[in-house]
Amino acid sequence: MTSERAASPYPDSAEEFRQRVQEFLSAQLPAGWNGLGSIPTEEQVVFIDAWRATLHRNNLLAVSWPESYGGAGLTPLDQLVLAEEFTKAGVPQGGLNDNFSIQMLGSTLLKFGTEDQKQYYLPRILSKDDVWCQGFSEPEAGSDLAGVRTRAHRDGDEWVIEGQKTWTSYGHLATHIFVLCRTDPDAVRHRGLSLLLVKIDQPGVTLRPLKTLTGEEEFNEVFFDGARCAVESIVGEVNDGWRMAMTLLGFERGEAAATLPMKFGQDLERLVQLAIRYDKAGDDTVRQRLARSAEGVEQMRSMGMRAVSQWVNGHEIGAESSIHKLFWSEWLQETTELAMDIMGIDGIIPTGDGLQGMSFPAAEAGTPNTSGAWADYFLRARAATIYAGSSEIQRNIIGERILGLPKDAR
Amino acid sequence: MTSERAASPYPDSAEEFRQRVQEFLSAQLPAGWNGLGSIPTEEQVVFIDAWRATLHRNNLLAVSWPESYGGAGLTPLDQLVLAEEFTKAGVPQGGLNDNFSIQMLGSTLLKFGTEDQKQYYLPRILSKDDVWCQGFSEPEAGSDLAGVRTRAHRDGDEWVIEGQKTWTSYGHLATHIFVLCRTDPDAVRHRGLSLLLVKIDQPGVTLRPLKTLTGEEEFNEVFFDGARCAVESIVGEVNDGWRMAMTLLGFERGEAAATLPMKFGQDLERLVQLAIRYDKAGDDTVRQRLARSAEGVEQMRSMGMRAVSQWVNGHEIGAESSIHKLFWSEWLQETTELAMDIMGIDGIIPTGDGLQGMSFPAAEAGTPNTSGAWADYFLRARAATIYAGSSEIQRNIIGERILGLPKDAR
Amino acid sequence: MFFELDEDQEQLKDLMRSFLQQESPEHTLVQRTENSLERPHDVRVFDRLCAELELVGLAIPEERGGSGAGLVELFVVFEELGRVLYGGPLLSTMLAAELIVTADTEDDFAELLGQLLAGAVRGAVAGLEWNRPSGLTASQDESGHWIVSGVSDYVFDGTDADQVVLFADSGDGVRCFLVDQPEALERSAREQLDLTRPVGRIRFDAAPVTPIGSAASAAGVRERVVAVATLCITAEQVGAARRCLEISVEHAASRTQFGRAIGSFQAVKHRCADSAVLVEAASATGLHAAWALQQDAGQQDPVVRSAKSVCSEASVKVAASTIQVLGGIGYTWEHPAHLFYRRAITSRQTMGTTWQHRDDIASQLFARG
Amino acid sequence: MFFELDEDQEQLKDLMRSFLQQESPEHTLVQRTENSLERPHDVRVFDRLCAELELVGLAIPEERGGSGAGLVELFVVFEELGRVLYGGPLLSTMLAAELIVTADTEDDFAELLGQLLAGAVRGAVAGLEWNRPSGLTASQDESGHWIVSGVSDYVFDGTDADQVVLFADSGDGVRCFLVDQPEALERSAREQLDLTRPVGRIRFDAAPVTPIGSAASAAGVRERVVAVATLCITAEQVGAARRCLEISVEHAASRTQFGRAIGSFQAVKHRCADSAVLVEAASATGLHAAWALQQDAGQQDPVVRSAKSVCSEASVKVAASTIQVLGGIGYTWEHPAHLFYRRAITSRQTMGTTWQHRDDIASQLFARG
Repeated sequence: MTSERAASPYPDSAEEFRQRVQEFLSAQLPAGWNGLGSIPTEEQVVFIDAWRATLHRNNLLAVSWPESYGGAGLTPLDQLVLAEEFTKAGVPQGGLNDNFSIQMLGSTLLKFGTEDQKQYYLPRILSKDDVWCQGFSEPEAGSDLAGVRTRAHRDGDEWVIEGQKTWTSYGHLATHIFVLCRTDPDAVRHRGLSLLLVKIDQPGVTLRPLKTLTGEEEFNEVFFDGARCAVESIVGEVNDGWRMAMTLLGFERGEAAATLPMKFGQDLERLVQLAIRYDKAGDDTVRQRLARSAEGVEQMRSMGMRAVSQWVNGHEIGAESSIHKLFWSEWLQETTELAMDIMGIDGIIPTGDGLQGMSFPAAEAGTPNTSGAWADYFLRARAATIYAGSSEIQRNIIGERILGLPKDAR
Repeated sequence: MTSERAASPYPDSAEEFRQRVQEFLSAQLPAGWNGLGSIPTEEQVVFIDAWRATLHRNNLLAVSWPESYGGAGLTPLDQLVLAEEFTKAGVPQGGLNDNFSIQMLGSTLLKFGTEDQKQYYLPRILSKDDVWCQGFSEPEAGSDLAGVRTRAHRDGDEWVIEGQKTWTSYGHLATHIFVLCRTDPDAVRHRGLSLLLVKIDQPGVTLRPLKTLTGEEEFNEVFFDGARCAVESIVGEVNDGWRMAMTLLGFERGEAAATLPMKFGQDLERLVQLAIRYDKAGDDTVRQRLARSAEGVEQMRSMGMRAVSQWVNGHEIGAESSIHKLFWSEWLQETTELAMDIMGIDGIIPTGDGLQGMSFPAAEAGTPNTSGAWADYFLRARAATIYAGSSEIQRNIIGERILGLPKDAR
Repeated sequence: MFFELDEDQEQLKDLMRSFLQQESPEHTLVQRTENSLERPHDVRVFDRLCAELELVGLAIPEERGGSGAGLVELFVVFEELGRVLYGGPLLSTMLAAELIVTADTEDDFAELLGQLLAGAVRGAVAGLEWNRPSGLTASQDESGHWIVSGVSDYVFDGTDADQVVLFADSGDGVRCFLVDQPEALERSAREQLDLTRPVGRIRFDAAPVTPIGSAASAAGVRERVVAVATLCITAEQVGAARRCLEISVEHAASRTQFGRAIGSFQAVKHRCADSAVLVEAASATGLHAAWALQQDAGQQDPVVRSAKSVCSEASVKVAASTIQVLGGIGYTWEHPAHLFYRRAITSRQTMGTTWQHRDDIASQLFARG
Repeated sequence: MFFELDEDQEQLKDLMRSFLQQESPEHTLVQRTENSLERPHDVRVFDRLCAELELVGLAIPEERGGSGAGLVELFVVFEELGRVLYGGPLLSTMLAAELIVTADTEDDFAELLGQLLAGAVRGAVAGLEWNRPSGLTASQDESGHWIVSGVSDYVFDGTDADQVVLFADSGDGVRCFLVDQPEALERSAREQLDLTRPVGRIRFDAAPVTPIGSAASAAGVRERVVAVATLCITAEQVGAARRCLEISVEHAASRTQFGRAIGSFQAVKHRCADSAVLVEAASATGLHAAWALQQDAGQQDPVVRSAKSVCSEASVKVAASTIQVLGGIGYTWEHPAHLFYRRAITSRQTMGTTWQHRDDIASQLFARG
């Protein structure tokens, strides 16, 4: 830890790869590219499509997959370097649904799928023939995922599915959905669940957009009313779906521990400019809060470095990711609230370009430094302590899995 | 609520009584009296003794008791006025143990005691022949009072007591202790408890001082090893001690809702002077935090006015007292922390007179405005969220009794 | 005794509660907000609030055509209005009437006042700022007629009001005016975070105006109108916070996860308890401010200031907490929680920000100290 | 890869942990603190830390007699020292050695340095302030000998140190000096909130001193010594916070109330979880600061500043939280929780307050922006 040179804590081989990524980016990105955050939502969709195709052509789409299945087979360290450079440049690592298609489902199939499934699904994911979304949360099973009620029963060679899912991101862009459902009605809670692979375009599946409090339609409710899939469209064994689901959710991007703080660092820089614009550089309260925000970035960066070091060295990022989640979600709420206070009356009559695209959880590079964008960001930040495991759930995980405290009484 | 005159929200009769109290105080207090907080701890003990005797002579000691038992028989409104004037003047309403002797035990005996008990104990309390302390908390029964383990069994005409109590304030000044103990070993939790009246000066009772983190010896541990009391030395029925204890603890001084904010208002005034002395009147961070502290006083005052209005009108102050407790304990921690920050390095090398006497929970009028006193106050404030029902317990009470939320799973 | 609502006040509260439950029910709030044609107020509701409940004149003396009630009653009414996020022109019309009653000692504007009290004319007050310049300047043209120029950035009901009164700086201090031709003003609606109360920007370009009241009294009039406006916002904040707490508690008591009502988990229970403390403290402080302002109009600043700062913080925290308790549901457009949150955030910056109020409180502390 | 302790560093940590567990056990901490004769450090422990573990010279280059390890190693050591609230003269002696090594490029003070490294002589550094004037002024008397006057208010081990080095303002900038007759100085112990580390006030009344190193390099020396001192305090804060968290968790897991371990209640569990977040963030930030300072001594301010501010906040919050989790037990003198709290409060004001560090961070942000 003490012997690396000051400029970079990375080994030379990683720096060489970084060089290649930078060259790739400057060759592929349009002149004057300012980051995804700088282009309007509608254009983003077009750009992301084209960019995904570029990545596919250059074999940079599924960086963690082995080359034999069309992946890039990068080492974790190179994945990290790639992610850092993409983040700096403000470009995504794939299409909108690839977090579900490649990262979650693809990785899970690689681990638990049959050879037939791998041969069939993985190429179709890369080619975008299949686009996946997630069918986990339900109206009555939010924090308590083991309480899913959607059920599937066998009918000959098929599973027949009845129930409802919600909070399905980009469901309207997907062709398929992986569905956690109850296949053994007599088993309790997380026993008796299975993970099924279901086509969306069929009579038994209905999608309804779910507007968020900012008025955006990123999410969907998905209704299953006699939807069907073949018996072999299951990941893992029947009634082993809980393990599959936990595996799937566990495929977090290890490099996010490094890239998320980078994005928040960009937020901080915009915020400093905002404070200057609103003539608050001499305002003591703003100075103290801004410094606290900067310390937050520094803390996330340090924790991120520690986490990716472990990840690169082959350790999984475990329950510590709950610490990171809790930290950044609170940081984001505090920091966007500071922005609102800096803007005063302008914050409540926001003008200028808003936050473009979905850019969740953090704003993309190039996000406009307007009251409109900050007000959007401020509102969206309320979701940060709710989605992907609420803060209450995260604190339970930290208390029980990291600190070893006894479970809640039930 | 709208028709009273501006200067006072009190009826004329109360203002006339206030006049009389003020005359009493100016007649009885030494010239140049600056409040209890201004005299050293050792002198306080002497003063309080003498002052208690003065109150006793003037029939102002047990203001809420009926005159037939030696009390003052004041209406709640007059009790309130008296308390306000005493608070302003910085004098106590009785001796150190009278909160236990008069307020708690005396009031409980008036309600549930036999006529014999009232005739015997009440005069002895007033005359200071008997001085009481409290035997409720135990090492293993803090927040969970129903978990007391101290037990008593009958031996002929006597109860024999075995066990340990702790956090007994002023136990070393007391002659007697009321003890909550388990008289039915087979009954669970709060069933099977009794409230016994026990003499301290006997072989089976041992006191050990318990030093607090500030180094003071206000508290005691009390060990019972075959201690005895007569069978009739019981409040209420055998095994009805839980109801007795809850009644006893429920005799809060209703007027404290008004006088505590007055004391905190005095703290605020000292704090303003402190900030001026440390040249922080122009420091924006200090200004904002000080204003927040002032708002806290305003909030406590307003809640206090609401509470005493109800109390004066004959309603008991119920679970709202948990709201007040939670509020002031957090206010006190925040405000004393602000004082520490104002003093900077002086706060960690405190000098000058410290906080005198026990003055809990709030400092007395006349408390020196020194770094020594603030540092003491700051340390003591840590107890505020623990003693007399921790903040966790208060939040449970508010959640369950005021908001009607379901109980914790057990 | 002296700090509980009396029977009449309790009745007024019950009346408001049941009227608004019927006329402005929460379950249609989101839908009404979306329907921009009648967004966000309902003409019929406004008419009934004025004509039947006579709320514009509630705190206006009987000899001027009001009901002669006090600021405590006004607080009670606006607390209930805040509870349903009412955003119609009652506040603006009431403030316009308050301005006229306070400034117009000669009763020169009795007719306009009567129309405002009846709700026949909707009023708005421009140049109404706590602790900031009005943004408007008044001068006399050659013929001696007063004209006003400048921009008033944030006027309650500024776009649609029938009549506009205003405060403007006249060279030697502030003065009160009535705009002669309100239809000729350049007005624009502002898109704001709060979706439930329309505000407008009004540009004055040498707009002819008529003075209301004397130059000598105008500063006092502004102080009064600012204090009353702030008090009403504060009351709304209390009402909204209390309703948010109720929503949280209802959800926590009924929603089950892990086989238990989530309100039995301390994380949720204690969150609700903290909100209850905020609501109780805000409510007591707000009501105390109304009472104190009523008692002693000369000492209005400090208590109203504290109340605004306290209630702003409470309403924002409780609304945010409600979204958290509701979880995903609280993040949907369909649930009104976000409307409460938007209103809370917006009201916090209105009639003096918390920072401004605290800075003033500090100045008073040090001046006294 | 690049941000985990390597094997040697892990070994160093384990060594410190087991040494201190034996020599400075927590269960005797309160008693040792009360025993004012040897309070608060133990001569034998100091001797062993110096002679056996050679910690004074840990981060000093081998060619100057040190072990040549880095600041990460120093951080590891002081984290362990903070864990047991060690308050002996190691820090002050190490800083005195650091001053001499950095300033004394000619090796004029090799003998003194050797004594310090061996722990044979206890050193202290006066005039060591982050971001404030040293409080000391140096001038030359007629014979050209340097003398120092002024008061240094808060000197680690200031009362008992055998030798005193210092920073003083010399007219044209800061310079480093060694006090010629330390036994002649007017020194007094300070009663402080922290009961575990002695500090002293030293009054210099034209005290004769000898310069160490050149005038040109002195500002850089001070920057370095201040940064190292701050880093050590930061490391102590991390260690203390981590230990407080452990104490909380141990108690929460074993203490039962209402028939359950209190750690199964979310109020307690989530409090511990919040402390765990603070500890993890503080530890990562502190270690990162050590690493960054090691890598690039020129860029030391910003990272050390952030780390100090972050770790101060964490250590105070976690110590306060520990008292709350412990309940009544935490409020007793007998339990060491209050010693951790007192140390945390004190360290927060030492080597730059949080307010000062944040103000400087803001200046840097705006200068960069």
